[in-house]
Amino acid sequence: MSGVPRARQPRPKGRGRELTYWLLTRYTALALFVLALAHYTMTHFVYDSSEQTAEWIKQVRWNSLAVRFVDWSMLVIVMLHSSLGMRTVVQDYFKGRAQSIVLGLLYTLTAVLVALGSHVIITLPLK
Amino acid sequence: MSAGLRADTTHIDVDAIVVGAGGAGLWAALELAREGIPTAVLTKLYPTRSHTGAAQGGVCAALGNVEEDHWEWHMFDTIKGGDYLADQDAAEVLAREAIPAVIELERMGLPFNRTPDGKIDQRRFGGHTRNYGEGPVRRSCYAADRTGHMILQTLYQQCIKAGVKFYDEYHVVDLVFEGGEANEGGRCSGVVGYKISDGTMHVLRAKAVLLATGGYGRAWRVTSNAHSLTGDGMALAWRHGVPLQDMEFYQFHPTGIVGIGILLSEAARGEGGYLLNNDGKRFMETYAPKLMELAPRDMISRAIYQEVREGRGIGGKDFIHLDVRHLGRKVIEEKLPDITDFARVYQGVEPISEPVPVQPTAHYAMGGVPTNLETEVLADARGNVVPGLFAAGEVACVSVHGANRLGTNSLVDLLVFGKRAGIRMAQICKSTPQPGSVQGAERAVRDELLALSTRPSGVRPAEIRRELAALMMDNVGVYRDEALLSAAVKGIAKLKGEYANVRVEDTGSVFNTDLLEARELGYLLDTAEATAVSAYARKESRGAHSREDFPERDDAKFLAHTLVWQGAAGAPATKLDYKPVTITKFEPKPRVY
Amino acid sequence: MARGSTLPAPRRGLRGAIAYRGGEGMLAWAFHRISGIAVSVFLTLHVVSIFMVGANPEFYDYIHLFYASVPGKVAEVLLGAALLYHALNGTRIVVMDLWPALTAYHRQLWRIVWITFFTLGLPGAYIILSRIWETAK
Amino acid sequence: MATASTVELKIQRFDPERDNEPHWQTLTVPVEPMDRVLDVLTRAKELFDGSITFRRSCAHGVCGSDALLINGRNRLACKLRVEQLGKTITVAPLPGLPIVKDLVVDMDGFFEKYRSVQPYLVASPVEGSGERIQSEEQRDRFDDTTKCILCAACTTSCPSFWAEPEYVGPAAIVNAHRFIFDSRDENAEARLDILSDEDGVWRCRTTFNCVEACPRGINITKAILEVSSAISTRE
Ligand SMILES: Cc1cc2nc3c(=O)[nH]c(=O)nc-3n(C[C@H](O)[C@H](O)[C@H](O)COP(=O)(O)OP(=O)(O)OC[C@H]3O[C@@H](n4cnc5c(N)ncnc54)[C@H](O)[C@@H]3O)c2cc1C
Ligand code: HEM
Ligand code: SF4
Ligand code: F3S
Ligand code: FES
Repeated sequence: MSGVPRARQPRPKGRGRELTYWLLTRYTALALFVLALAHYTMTHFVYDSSEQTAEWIKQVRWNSLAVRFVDWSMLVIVMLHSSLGMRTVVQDYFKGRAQSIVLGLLYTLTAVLVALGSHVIITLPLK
Repeated sequence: MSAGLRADTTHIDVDAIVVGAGGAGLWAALELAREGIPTAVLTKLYPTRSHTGAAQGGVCAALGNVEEDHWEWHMFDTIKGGDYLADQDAAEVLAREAIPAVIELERMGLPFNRTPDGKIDQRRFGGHTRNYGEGPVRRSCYAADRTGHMILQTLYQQCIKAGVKFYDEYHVVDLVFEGGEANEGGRCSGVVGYKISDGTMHVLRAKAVLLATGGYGRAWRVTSNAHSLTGDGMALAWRHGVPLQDMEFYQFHPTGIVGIGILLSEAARGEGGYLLNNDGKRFMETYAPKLMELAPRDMISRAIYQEVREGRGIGGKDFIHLDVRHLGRKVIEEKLPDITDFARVYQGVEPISEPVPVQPTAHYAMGGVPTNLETEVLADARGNVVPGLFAAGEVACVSVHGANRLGTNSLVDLLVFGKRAGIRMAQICKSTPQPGSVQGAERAVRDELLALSTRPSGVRPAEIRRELAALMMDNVGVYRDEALLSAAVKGIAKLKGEYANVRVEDTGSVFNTDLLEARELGYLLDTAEATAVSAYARKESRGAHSREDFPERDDAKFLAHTLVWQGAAGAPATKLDYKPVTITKFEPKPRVY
Repeated sequence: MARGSTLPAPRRGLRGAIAYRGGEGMLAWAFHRISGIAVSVFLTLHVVSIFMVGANPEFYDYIHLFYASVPGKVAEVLLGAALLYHALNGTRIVVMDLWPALTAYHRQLWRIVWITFFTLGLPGAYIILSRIWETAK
Repeated sequence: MATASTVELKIQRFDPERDNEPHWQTLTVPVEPMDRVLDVLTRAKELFDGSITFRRSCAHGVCGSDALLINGRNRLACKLRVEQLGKTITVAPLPGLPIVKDLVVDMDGFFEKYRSVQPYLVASPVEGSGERIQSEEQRDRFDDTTKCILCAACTTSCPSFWAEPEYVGPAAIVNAHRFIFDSRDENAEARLDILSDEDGVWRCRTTFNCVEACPRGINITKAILEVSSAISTRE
């Protein structure tokens, strides 16, 4: 945009932050379009979901570092996306203190889930 | 306390008061803000709801951006269009100052349509000609067909920027005078405002009060005017002894939507639209062979009536066709989008493939509160001013429009004289002491409002309003004569008698529109009376005032402005006076196009 | 206008959304939100259960028996439907973000979402549901 | 079409001096062929109950006074023909704003938001006596958003606004857009800053209710997304 800004008002709280969230939602969405749909296709069409036992995951699927890396990226991306999405939902339907509490819960849950997921992907020994 | 009012009254002191936030009021407020004058703008509507926003066509200024043009030509057209009743010094100011006013609007951000080289584009408009009447000229500056909307928005935006103080949805119900009424040498020292949202009274005191309340088209049944155009400023001034000038000159716009009066702008004809009678003939050939559809409005309205009378209305009925089909879809949709939309929404007619049925609609008051070139309100025919009181816009009569206003010249009027009002008021505010405070200034109007809602029984205002509108339409319309007008004067007197007994149903104090509409009906009755009385007395035909019993213009007797005063204590108006027309450059000639 | 607390609360939030007769755009949004929430809820359970692959494989296998059941297959299809709609409509949103002029065709884009949804979704649902008969054999 | 027909008019009533909650009133009102909802409301007020309260002025869709929730959608009462609605007409105030009385809502907050985006041209003074030069294309760039009449139909139809009344809303964004994309304006940065606030453009969920409600046919969502992308692509 051209020119010198004038008559600027002291303001915007959180300038830039909302933009970042907005962009992140979109970038992660595009990544998920590939990752999540591919993931669903793999787990539900290529293989039968009911056949994918814990043993099978250990022996076959996660027996490759590359697959583990892809799955872990997906975990991070989807958690980012869904927590940003749920944040909007929470902001819309909870107000005031309730909103802060529910948002707190949401972020905690997100952190816990990322931790759990990462833990299993990293610590499970390669066969 | 209820009954439409609350007991408490708020007192506010400012330097200047602007009543009305249409184009005229806003520009005045802007000038006052620039001069740093503490100003209050009171408006019964949110400013952006003012009827200036409805103006479609454009605003004329001899910029000469697309072809040769001179302000002298514009001045001449204005005077000739006004059938030589316009004051020529005023018309000169109008035509000259239109140019810087339009440029200034552009600089304020108004999105004018542009020429290929990026200047303000201009198009033709009725009655605007090159070289003193040789043929149409491109003089109207426009922003699609929402020029008025853009003027209103742009001025309001600049007022926000300048920090103008608005009192939105305050209905001004009275003017305050000190030292007697206007006809007794009194000075206007403030206004009484009624806050619509809670029914409280506010007395504002100031050194200068501007009336910019617009017109009173709602006195007629078929009108292009907003419901809120009820002549408030004119009636309030009249009640305080200010005369009203040239009220018999009320313009009927030729192309209103049949039945409801919504306006299809002259831009449709400016772009090349035809008017057709039942035989499919461009009947303006008979009446104005040179300008055809771009002849002034009064002529076209009369031509339509004539066609209808002689049985050439569409299907023998009382309307004719506006035809734009030959302009093609592109021009219609791009240059005339609003008009196209109106025809589709309100008539179910598709202008691209069908002609649009139209009839004349009550549109614009050439008359109003008399002022001098500085917008100071005049108390009499000798030019004595009413101290502290100003008027600009449609409410005022300077007079630039004479007996008939040319298209676009009203917007020019708002800009030029709205600005002048602000400048003059700022000067007055700087050189005048604050008037004394008047105790109980709101008492009289409070009693009147209370009476409306506390009478044990009475007539509904709606019935009187309907009768008045019909009476004005039938008797004080495009064609008039002695019998019609004397019936109108009597009819209005009878309605005024009934009005003394109206009773509103809503007795609440929050947003009581029932009460305010009843109050507005009172204003309409006053302006209608002034119109009928002035029309009855003018025994000639000139501009928009067409007497069948006196079909000729009579310069010997009537090259003069009418002034009419309100009758004392509710009696009918009988005091009239005439004031000579100022003639500077152009001697009156027969008006042919 | 400080009007105090005597005024009735304006219709807001969910109640407003349900009463208003929105068009396709509002439906598209409502579905997007519902599907997003649904997938998020599933995701939470999904991550917890995957964690069990390391922590408690028996428990993981026990939970996963559900996938073999008939309700399990139906739930799988519903999950797929939610994800597919959300993904397609999400793409519609991103496309409009990138080319705002396409907002003029938001209805057409939504129609494309549904066409794609059914062309991909119906065969997919068939494949998953058909396993019910296969395992029954 | 039959002339002597009637409609059932269901009006949401609320008198702050009497009622605690809004309630409904149903009236059978005579209608004429080309009647609009505003005509029906006016007739109901004139014939049956003078206390029925609503705003109106121009009566032809250019002033923005009478945006109302009519049969579940935000519409201008003066621009909606009765024959488009069927036998029952349900009229309520614009959703999401405090009710003053009957169909009248408190618009102060709405205008406050409008003012918050600095809706006025900010430009350095020009030299000479002429106008600024602007090409036809440059003017076309923001033509659509100059049409706004500030009726509030859009903002009050927006689910994000109902959910978060602090959301600046489509109408304010439209009016910011009108200046951000005006080649003559020099204040775009400040407006973009304001609109990148958490209650700015990001609250839009592309619901298109605003576009459907807009009596001026403005493509509001497009304007909003153009602002979003102007914010996200600036240096
Ligand atoms: C449909 C239509 C189209 C038109 N097209 C054109 C055109 O193309 N070109 C042209 O030159 N002219 C045109 N005109 C004429 C022109 O628009 C008007 O004459 C002009 O806009 C009047 O402006 P104003 O500032 O005097 O008053 P308005 O814009 O009418 O404003 C009146 C103001 O006064 C306020 N007010 C009134 N009474 C009170 C009260 N009692 N207390 C407080 N406030 C009050 C109102 O709230 C409002 O703000 C058109 C008119 C109409 C009706
Ligand atoms: C598969 C590809 C996906 C795409 C293309 C996608 C796209 C999007 C987009 C663009 C938004 C923003 C909508 C807006 O701002 O109006 C969004 C919101 C959301 N997404 Fe996704 N998403 C995808 C997957 C997921 C997944 C896997 C989840 C859950 C785990 C999810 C949960 C959400 C939630 C909860 C929202 C918020 C909804 C709302 O605000 O109404 N999304 N998605
Ligand atoms: S954008 Fe349209 S709906 Fe919104 S306020 Fe402006 S005119 Fe009304
Ligand atoms: S309705 Fe609201 S969500 Fe966006 S598209 Fe319009 S602003
Ligand atoms: S009354 Fe002006 S928009 Fe309806």
